[in-house]
Amino acid sequence: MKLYEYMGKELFAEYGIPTPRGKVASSAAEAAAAAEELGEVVIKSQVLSGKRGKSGGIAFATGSEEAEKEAGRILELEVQGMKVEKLLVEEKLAIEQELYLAITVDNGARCPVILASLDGGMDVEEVPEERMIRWPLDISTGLQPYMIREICRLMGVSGEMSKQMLKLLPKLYRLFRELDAELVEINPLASTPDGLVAADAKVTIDDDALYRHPGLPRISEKTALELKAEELNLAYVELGGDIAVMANGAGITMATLDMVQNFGGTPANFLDFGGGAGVEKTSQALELLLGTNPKAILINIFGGITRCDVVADAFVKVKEQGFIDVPVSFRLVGTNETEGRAILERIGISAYETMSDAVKHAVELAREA
Amino acid sequence: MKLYEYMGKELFAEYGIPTPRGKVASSAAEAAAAAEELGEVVIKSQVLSGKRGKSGGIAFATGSEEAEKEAGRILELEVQGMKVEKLLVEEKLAIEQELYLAITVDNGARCPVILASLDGGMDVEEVPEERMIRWPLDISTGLQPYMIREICRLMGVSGEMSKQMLKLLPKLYRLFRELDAELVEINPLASTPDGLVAADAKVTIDDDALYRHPGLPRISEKTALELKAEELNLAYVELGGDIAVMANGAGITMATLDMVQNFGGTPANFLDFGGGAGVEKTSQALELLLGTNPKAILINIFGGITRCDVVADAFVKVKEQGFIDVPVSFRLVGTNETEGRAILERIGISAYETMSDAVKHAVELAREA
Amino acid sequence: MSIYINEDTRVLVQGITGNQGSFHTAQMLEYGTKIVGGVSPGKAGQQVEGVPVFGTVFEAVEKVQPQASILFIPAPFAKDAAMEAIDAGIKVMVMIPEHIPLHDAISIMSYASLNDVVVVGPNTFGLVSSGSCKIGIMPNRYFIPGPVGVVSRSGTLCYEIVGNMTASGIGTTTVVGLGGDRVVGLNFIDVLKEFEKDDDTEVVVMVGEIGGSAEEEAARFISDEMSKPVLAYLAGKSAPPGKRMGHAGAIIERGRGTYESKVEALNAAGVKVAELPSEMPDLIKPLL
Amino acid sequence: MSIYINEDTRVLVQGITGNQGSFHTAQMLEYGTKIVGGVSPGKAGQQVEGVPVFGTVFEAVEKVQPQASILFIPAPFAKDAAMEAIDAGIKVMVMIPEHIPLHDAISIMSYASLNDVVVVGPNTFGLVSSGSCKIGIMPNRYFIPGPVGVVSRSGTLCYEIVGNMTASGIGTTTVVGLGGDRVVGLNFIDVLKEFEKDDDTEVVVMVGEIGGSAEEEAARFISDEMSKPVLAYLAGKSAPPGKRMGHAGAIIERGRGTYESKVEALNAAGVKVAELPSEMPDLIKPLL
Repeated sequence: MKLYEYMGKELFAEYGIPTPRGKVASSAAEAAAAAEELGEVVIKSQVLSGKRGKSGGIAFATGSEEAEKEAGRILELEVQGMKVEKLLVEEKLAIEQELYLAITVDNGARCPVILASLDGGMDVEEVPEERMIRWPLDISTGLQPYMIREICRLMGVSGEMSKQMLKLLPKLYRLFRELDAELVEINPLASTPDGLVAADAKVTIDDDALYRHPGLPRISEKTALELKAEELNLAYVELGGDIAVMANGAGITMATLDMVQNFGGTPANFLDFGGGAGVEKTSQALELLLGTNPKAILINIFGGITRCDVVADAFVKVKEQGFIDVPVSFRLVGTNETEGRAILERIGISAYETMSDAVKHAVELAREA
Repeated sequence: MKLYEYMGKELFAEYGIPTPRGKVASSAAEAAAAAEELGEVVIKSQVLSGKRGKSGGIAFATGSEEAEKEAGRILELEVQGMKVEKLLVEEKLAIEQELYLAITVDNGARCPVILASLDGGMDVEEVPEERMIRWPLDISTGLQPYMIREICRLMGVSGEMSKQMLKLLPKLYRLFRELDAELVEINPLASTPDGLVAADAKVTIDDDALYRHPGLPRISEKTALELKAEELNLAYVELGGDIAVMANGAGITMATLDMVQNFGGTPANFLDFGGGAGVEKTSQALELLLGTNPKAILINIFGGITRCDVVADAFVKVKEQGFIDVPVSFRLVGTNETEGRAILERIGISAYETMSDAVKHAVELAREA
Repeated sequence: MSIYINEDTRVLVQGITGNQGSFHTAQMLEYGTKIVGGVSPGKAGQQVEGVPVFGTVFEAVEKVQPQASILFIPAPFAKDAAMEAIDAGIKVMVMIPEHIPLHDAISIMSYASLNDVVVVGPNTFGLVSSGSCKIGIMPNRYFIPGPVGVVSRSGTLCYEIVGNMTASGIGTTTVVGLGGDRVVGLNFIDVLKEFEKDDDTEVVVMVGEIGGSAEEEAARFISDEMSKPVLAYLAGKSAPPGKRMGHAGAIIERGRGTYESKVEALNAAGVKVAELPSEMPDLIKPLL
Repeated sequence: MSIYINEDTRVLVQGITGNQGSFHTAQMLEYGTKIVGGVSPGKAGQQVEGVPVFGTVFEAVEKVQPQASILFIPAPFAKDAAMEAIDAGIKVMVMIPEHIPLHDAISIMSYASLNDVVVVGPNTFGLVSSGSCKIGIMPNRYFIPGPVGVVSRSGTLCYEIVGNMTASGIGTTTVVGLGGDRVVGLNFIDVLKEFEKDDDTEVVVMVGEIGGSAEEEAARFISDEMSKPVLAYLAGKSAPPGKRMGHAGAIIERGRGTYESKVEALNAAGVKVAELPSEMPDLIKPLL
């Protein structure tokens, strides 16, 4: 779960990481009031995209009049397809140097990694490897002061700035660990006459650990249907085609979509209803499928932890309630396959044995519709 | 640093470990008031000795009158040579079973160890080995719930009691770690109809880590001179003899005492003024030595990190101020020995080369005095 | 010969009294797996499918000496159960649960690697030494002995491919599901190494997907160290970039881990990549 | 042959710019120790006694490849410095500081044993391979080469005994100070094992004290595993029970660790215990 910049900065402030003075504004008037108080300000659209600057979503202003005008303009913007609903109005920092600092997880090494560079800012992805310090951390040892001293040396940071890093980095690591973050990123970490200040904040919390953090806000980038899917704990993405696809397992769902395209069809969605779903969850997944008004439905079940009879049962129940009015191509093999097939036969559906046959049939059904 | 029971219980309460309802009393009247409120009570002398029960320092009372009488009696007691200044007046628990639970450090294994037994109470030291569960902990892994389940199984604890252990033990471990404890001990851990309750509390904090815990009280079992030594960061113990002994290093100080006894003398004290002491600390140590009014002083210096010239210098300074009016036997070898000897020569003292000669001379001096 | 496990491997089921635990205990027993015990705190003394239930892994280790363990434990408690298994001396651990918090997974992997424990998963279907020992949740009938080693990032897709192979009469030596989470135990290279050493394995099939760089790294290893032929299938060719698709590992980051980059790397290492899962048997046959 | 260190050991001094650090750097250089660098955060680029100072241990390892390290670091910062040395690849670490918090010592030992690092101390005078390499703070002139290995729990008392030996013309192979704290790295048995293997060591002298059970455990090891003659001196015969005497290890707990129990255990293992430090040379001579 990505957090908005202003939320990230609230967390930073809670953990004692220096942030600029600032206010959240939802209207041009609020932005003007903030600028009145703060003087020279930067006004930043609060969206989850990384390309705010290039999309015109960031502006500088002096005085409340200019702030009001710029805020009004930004509140009309869509940044990478996302409407701007909030602004962060902050004092303009006297930035002497832009550093980069982040903690994330190195999947391959299976551990947290600190990324740090003297060359922060917009083009941080282009920083040459030797100037981007990577420091893997063993969580049982944690982040120790000596590591920060060495990171500073490798970065080329010394004196007062290294003293500030010694204070700042443990706080950032504590936030990363305590809040189950996947990513905490400060870019730029601004070196100012008053010391290091987090000029931006990107914090991503692990969705699977949200239950441990009831105090955190819940933020979503999803469409209404995707949100409903999330409520149902289903992995769902809209894709815009006309064949609604449902399968059990992310890999086979992707492979099903690939095969639909391979045979000339266009998938309406990605819907992985996971392993071991019961009747209720399966029904809910089916109802979700119908939300995109597809021309055909393709159900691809290879039962392992998922039982074929449960899926067939759920399908029959939803069908009998009259919800399913588009043709269906069903593939059903695996755990309790015989029972599942028998259930479908009762309402006149004979399931395919192979994925290819089922996908081909679905593409035909959509073409004929 | 040992904490009084009531302090340990205050910490327990802070960490969410159940303790009996109770009040601290400094007078019989206060004890009576507490009993008025608590009903049937136990009155416990707050001393640092473990033998309170056997010394009459614990009493039960029903009603404020009896409480006042017993409290008055206990406040007159000396428990193992320590005056009783405070009482803890607590509700009498309905104890069904007395368990034992402690966390301390296993020096040999270099790690914390949990000690747990179903057979707590007065005779816990006699519990057979197989009924006293020892669970060593790697601090990088910490205390995990599964360990507690296994400890419970080994103890023979199950059901509701094991659920309570799962809640209680992590709190005790957190206290142990966060407060730099050398020992946290609950004996007995009382099983009552309301669950497990810490009927007693022994908490010892690592002296060397006290600087990290400015919020903790400072408690001392020491005599006035020992307290002064502590202030000066010197290891000092009074022993009652007539030869004041000072050496650098605990081992050699002990060996010096051993040798004094071996040659028929009686040491007045143990004073290890440590390695690398400067002039000021050495002077203070010398002044401390005179506090026991010895018949002779024995100074045994084998300079390593300690420099002979520094010790000689300090000695001369104190001597010249006229404080040292008893005869001195000096042994001085090691780092900067030549310089040290020269300094002593100037006031007419020729230091011995060997420890044996110096000790023999000191014993003679004391005998002649 | 076999890798990681064999017909003598003594298996423990953690969370045996739950729905999934008891169902798959029956399935594994039917497959022939030597299940020697189960664990379920507070239910010591019970039996599930004739298997004795213990209160802790330590107790099970003391009484029935398991070497491997499979976890059917809800995500919030999986870390504790995994660390218990490691601490108690289990040497191969299969973690079925999904949605284990990332930081918990990191803790588990750190502790496992310290103790030289092989971790399969989490969010895996497990692993099976075909015909002798299944520690997982995959449907029994598709996993028949044969000369092909299979290692997969995804579950059902792997059944699909192994199912196609089985239908064509091609069996497997060992099938390993790496697990779909961001942080998992075994990776492609670990398993490829074992297959390279395993005398019974003649051909290796990799089932990958978009996201991450595991397939690219495997390609480098194959090109440098593997003498046996390797085939692959990759899911996600049609996936729109940047959308999250259930597996955290399927997020395409910074242009790395695309379908194209993986195919290119694998082809360069001499690995043929099947366009459809159903093509796999025909690609395998000429290599046997 | 020698144990732990030898004339080629490259030594780093952590905290080299402090009073003790610079003084003992000079002393060690005078003894012949190969000091290749020092560390003092914020003072990189300086020199102490001609030795280059680096900002971190990692930098020192990169530039001058030390194998051993000696710490002159105030207690509150000792844990960090020790962990840095271990992480940076130092293999023998001598910890001079006293008053290191107990929980810090535990952390250090746990991390050191994970990384197979030999820790001498804390609260030790160090160790010396006589005549070739001194990593410690003991006075140079008493440590001359010879056939006796010495291992001691206390510092100055060890100088006393070695000084007596030196005065009688008896030199040492290696002298190891275990350190006076409750939790230390090397123990008697670790060092006895090395002396048993060391061809140059003919006799071993143990200097123990009351408290703890290290001497009793050593006695068992000597009786079971040692072929070389071992002699001992124990401090604390006259100590009143239960009083704390500077060394936490010298607290007599529950009647264990008394002077009598140690003498008895050692005698039973064939170890002669000297009554006075000055008797040691006469006990050694017949054994050479």
